[in-house]
Amino acid sequence: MIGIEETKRVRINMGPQHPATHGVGRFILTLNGEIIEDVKPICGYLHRGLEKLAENMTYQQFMPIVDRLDYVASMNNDLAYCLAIEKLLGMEVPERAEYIRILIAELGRIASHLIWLGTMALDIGAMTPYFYTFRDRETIYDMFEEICGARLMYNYVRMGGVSNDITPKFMEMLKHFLDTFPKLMKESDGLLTKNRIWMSRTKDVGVINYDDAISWGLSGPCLRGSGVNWDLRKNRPYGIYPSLDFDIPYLPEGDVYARYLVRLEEINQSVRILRQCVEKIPSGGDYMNPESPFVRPMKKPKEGIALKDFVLQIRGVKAPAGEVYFGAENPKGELGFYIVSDGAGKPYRMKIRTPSFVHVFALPVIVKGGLIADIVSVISSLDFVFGEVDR
Amino acid sequence: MLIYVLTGAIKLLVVFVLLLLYALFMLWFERKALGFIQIRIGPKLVSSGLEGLLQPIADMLKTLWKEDIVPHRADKLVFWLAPVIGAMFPFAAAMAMPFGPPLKIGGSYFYLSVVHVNVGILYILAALGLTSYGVLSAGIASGGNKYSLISAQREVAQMVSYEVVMALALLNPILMAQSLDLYDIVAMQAHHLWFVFYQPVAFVVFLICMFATAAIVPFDLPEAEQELVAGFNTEYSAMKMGMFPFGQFVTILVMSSLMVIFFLGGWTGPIWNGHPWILGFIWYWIKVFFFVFLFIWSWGTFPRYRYDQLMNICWKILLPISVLNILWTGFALIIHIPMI
Amino acid sequence: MKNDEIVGLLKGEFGEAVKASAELSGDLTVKVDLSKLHEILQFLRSCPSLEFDYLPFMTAIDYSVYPKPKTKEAEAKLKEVKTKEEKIKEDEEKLTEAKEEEAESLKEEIQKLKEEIVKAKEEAEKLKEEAKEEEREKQFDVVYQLRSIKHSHDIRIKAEVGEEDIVESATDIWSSTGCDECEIYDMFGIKFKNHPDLRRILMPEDWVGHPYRKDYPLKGKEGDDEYLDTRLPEGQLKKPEHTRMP
Amino acid sequence: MTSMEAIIFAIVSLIAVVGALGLVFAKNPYHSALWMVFSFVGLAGLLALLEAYFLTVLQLIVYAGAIVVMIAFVMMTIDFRKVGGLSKFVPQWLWGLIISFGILIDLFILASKMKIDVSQSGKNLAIAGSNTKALGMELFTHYLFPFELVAIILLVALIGVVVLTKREIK
Repeated sequence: MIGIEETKRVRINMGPQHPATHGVGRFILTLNGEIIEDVKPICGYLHRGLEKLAENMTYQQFMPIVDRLDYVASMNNDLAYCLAIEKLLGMEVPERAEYIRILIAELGRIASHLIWLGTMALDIGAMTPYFYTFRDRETIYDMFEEICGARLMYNYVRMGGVSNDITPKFMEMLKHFLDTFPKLMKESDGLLTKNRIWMSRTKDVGVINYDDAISWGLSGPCLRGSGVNWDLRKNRPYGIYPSLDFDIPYLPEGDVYARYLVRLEEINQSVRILRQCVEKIPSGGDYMNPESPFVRPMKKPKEGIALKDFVLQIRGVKAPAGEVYFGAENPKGELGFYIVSDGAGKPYRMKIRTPSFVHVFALPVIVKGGLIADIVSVISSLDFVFGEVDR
Repeated sequence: MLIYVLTGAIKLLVVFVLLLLYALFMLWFERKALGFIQIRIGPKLVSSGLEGLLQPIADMLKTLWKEDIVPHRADKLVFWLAPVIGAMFPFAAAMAMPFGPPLKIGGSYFYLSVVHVNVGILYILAALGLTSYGVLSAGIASGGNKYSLISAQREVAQMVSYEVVMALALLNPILMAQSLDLYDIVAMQAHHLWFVFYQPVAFVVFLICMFATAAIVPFDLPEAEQELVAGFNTEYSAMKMGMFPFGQFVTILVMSSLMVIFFLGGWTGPIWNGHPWILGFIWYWIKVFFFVFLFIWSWGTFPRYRYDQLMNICWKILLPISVLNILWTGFALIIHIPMI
Repeated sequence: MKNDEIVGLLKGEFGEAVKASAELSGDLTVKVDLSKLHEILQFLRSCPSLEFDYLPFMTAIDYSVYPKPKTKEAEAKLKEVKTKEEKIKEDEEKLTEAKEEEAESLKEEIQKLKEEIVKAKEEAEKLKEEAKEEEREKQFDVVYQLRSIKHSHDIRIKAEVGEEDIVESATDIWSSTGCDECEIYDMFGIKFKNHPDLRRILMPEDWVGHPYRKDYPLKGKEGDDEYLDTRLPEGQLKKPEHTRMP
Repeated sequence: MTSMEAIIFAIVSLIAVVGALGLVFAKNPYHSALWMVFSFVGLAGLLALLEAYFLTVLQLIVYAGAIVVMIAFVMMTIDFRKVGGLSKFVPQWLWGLIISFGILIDLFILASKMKIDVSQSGKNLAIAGSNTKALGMELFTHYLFPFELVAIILLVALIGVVVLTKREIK
């Protein structure tokens, strides 16, 4: 007969076409009733071999592809890549460009967190905050469109500065955004943060403690949600972050709710950084280092320039032989570029350290013992993007 | 005898058409109301002058012309039967639902419901309870789709649990009115205060059960899109899939009218109690549609509960509360705590 | 902790196994022996004054086509010597037929060339010895980037790995290496011992070859069409042109 | 019994009998359960003909609405193929046949000896307009002791099931 000991484990194939896996993720769940016993993440459906591509492209040719990594925070990807190349080449960036970079990086962070908030609310069943966050994200994308013409894949930050100067209209839009956004943010905040259902769905769900979070290599808000006070903007400062005044939120609980609160506070801190930048930004000056080897000599057409341009296009900028690792604090976590150069215009090997890749493989340990509904909230709280996971 | 059969048949036809129209209206209303909540517009292109009122008709036509896919491994008969059951039993429940106050013609009353039985409420509960067979059959017949199966499991557990609590919550007004007849219960409230003032606990419990039985956010676990793709709907297509929401909309209507009849005095109002008749009619439908809107409102506001939390709420909170409430009501009735 | 202190500590503990250390654009890089790699990693994790508890990434590098400028130079020098020797031969052949006036100038030239050859040979040998530094025994490097959250310092550990070597997995030290090791196994074909679930994660399970190796073809390879022919259902696209360049 | 009632009785009893036959002969367990609901609806119809509306609805709520649902719920947790392969039920067909034949003969004898007057149906119960009240009065006065006894037995069974099946979730 059918004994109790013989209860069967149900195996469910979640994805790659599933509304809650945020892309083409696939997880094989082993269920005991509704309790998750094991999760096996399977990825590679979006694998494009970016690291191999990078080996066969000059540094500036690879630039637009970086946008495709974490496609909801392209500006931050650009910034991280450019900073890595600048570290390799030892380049300087003019002050105005530094401010512009921080401006767009923090705007990108807000946009990325907004899309996370909307999708997380949607995953847990609340439909409405999705539309509120998309309204606010839309204004940010309008601003990006104003400065570089693109709405999703910007390719705006360049080695040695940014591709073009920001316009007065952008500053106006930004100031208006900074005035209205905190109030608008309260709408979604009011719908969720103190909501009893929301709290019961997120509190004590998907807990990962301090040591495990470090050992599993979580980064960004997920790491800080486990009580680790670590932010590359403070601990490995880059750009003009040291001169800005902002706090790093971190909470010791390590559950979905802690990650949620950390991200919400990060949005507030980003607004704070933006306000400071708007005040401090120098009104004039270069937006691009004119001595940057990547700058195409376009202004004065004279003899030899065409050849120089051609060489720059074909051979690229010869970087000194050596290797460099640079990690930047992206909305999703630490995005790092490890570049090995052999002295040619192309990287000999480029390893892209993406936060999402690590987060996906930390999922089994976080979600084990939870219910089916929990995996959805944990996935959205880890906030991975499969463009980054599969690279 | 013949006249009974004839009036019954005519009433049946009228109510059936009305419910179909209501379901179409709800399709539009739901999207418009959600659109209003979510700072968007909602349907507007079909019949632009009427704010897209004809959109549901276009949708229905589209659904009828879609390809009807039956999975290879599906249990064909049950697969076909499931949406029929899912839509039929809510309609059956609506047969006993009053569509307005009874018309007094001469000395006798003309009831605005297809069947008028003295155990009306029990009949409605029975029909609503049988509705879960639709989802259950859909889940089992879907050819081994695990999402559908889990969804069916959830639906059954949810329906069985919450029906118990719902019946217990309704028992309080029944005890006070000493009747299972819906019209008697309203008549009782016409002479006293509405039952919501005597039975606030039962009111809240019933309100929660109302959402759970209709499987609307925050209790829409059977078709939790983010977890179970679309639950029991996963393998369905075309009109078969369209029939489930029809059933759900009718369930919403029946639950709202039960709510109004049992706790908010049915067609009695704060002023002009049922005189003239048409005023009672208007009172009734205003209240009913407030609750219908409440369903959509909650849809646009709340996140979804988790399965175990849903069960905990039912068995660990609502059930003890409603049992205690019944004890209190019985006690109060025995010692004759005076009704105002 | 300062970089040189870390290196000193490591050298004191493991001696010969720590082969070299360098500071590349501010990052401390230490090259260690593969046989002691796991012990060193364990020491880095557990030593209380180091405590590298966080691993941002680990990866591998295929060094098979890494340019070796000094070796190239030496080869060029040797080639030069060869051409000169050939020229001497030619001259000597001419000498037998030539007249006296021409013969003298040719002799002078031969003498000059011989002197040059001796010089070039010396230089080439010198360069060869220098180029030995560039020579590698093994094809790959495994790279571990480590970080201590507590002490806020970084280190990069590298070890040479051949195709045949089996690296001991570091999953018992940092859990996050699990996915990285899978990726290295997938992309470079380096195997890991004691790994809980070593599988291909980015490429399909039945994929042949390791794409991030330098010898992996960039534009499709022979046999791709046959592969597709056997996999695709009948009647479908027999020779997809996009899989291979003409 | 008017002709109208006779027609309805025929339909309703046909539903009950066909449902019961389907329940026995259906190969798929879930089909059996659905046939069972069908049969219960027929039985409820029979009760309605007797003007015992309370029992009618109770039949639907408790048997069709709850018990069969629970049976179907159990069905989902077990493997259909495994149930189909079970041979242990098969050798008992002889006993089943004997007992059911015995009951059938018994019922025939009962029906022939006691002349049931259907025309008087529902009249003795429907005294005060609603027979619910009368039923309640009977249960809670005359049959109070058996009623409470049954309730306690059911409670004990319920607790027993919970204790037996409860496992600690690791």
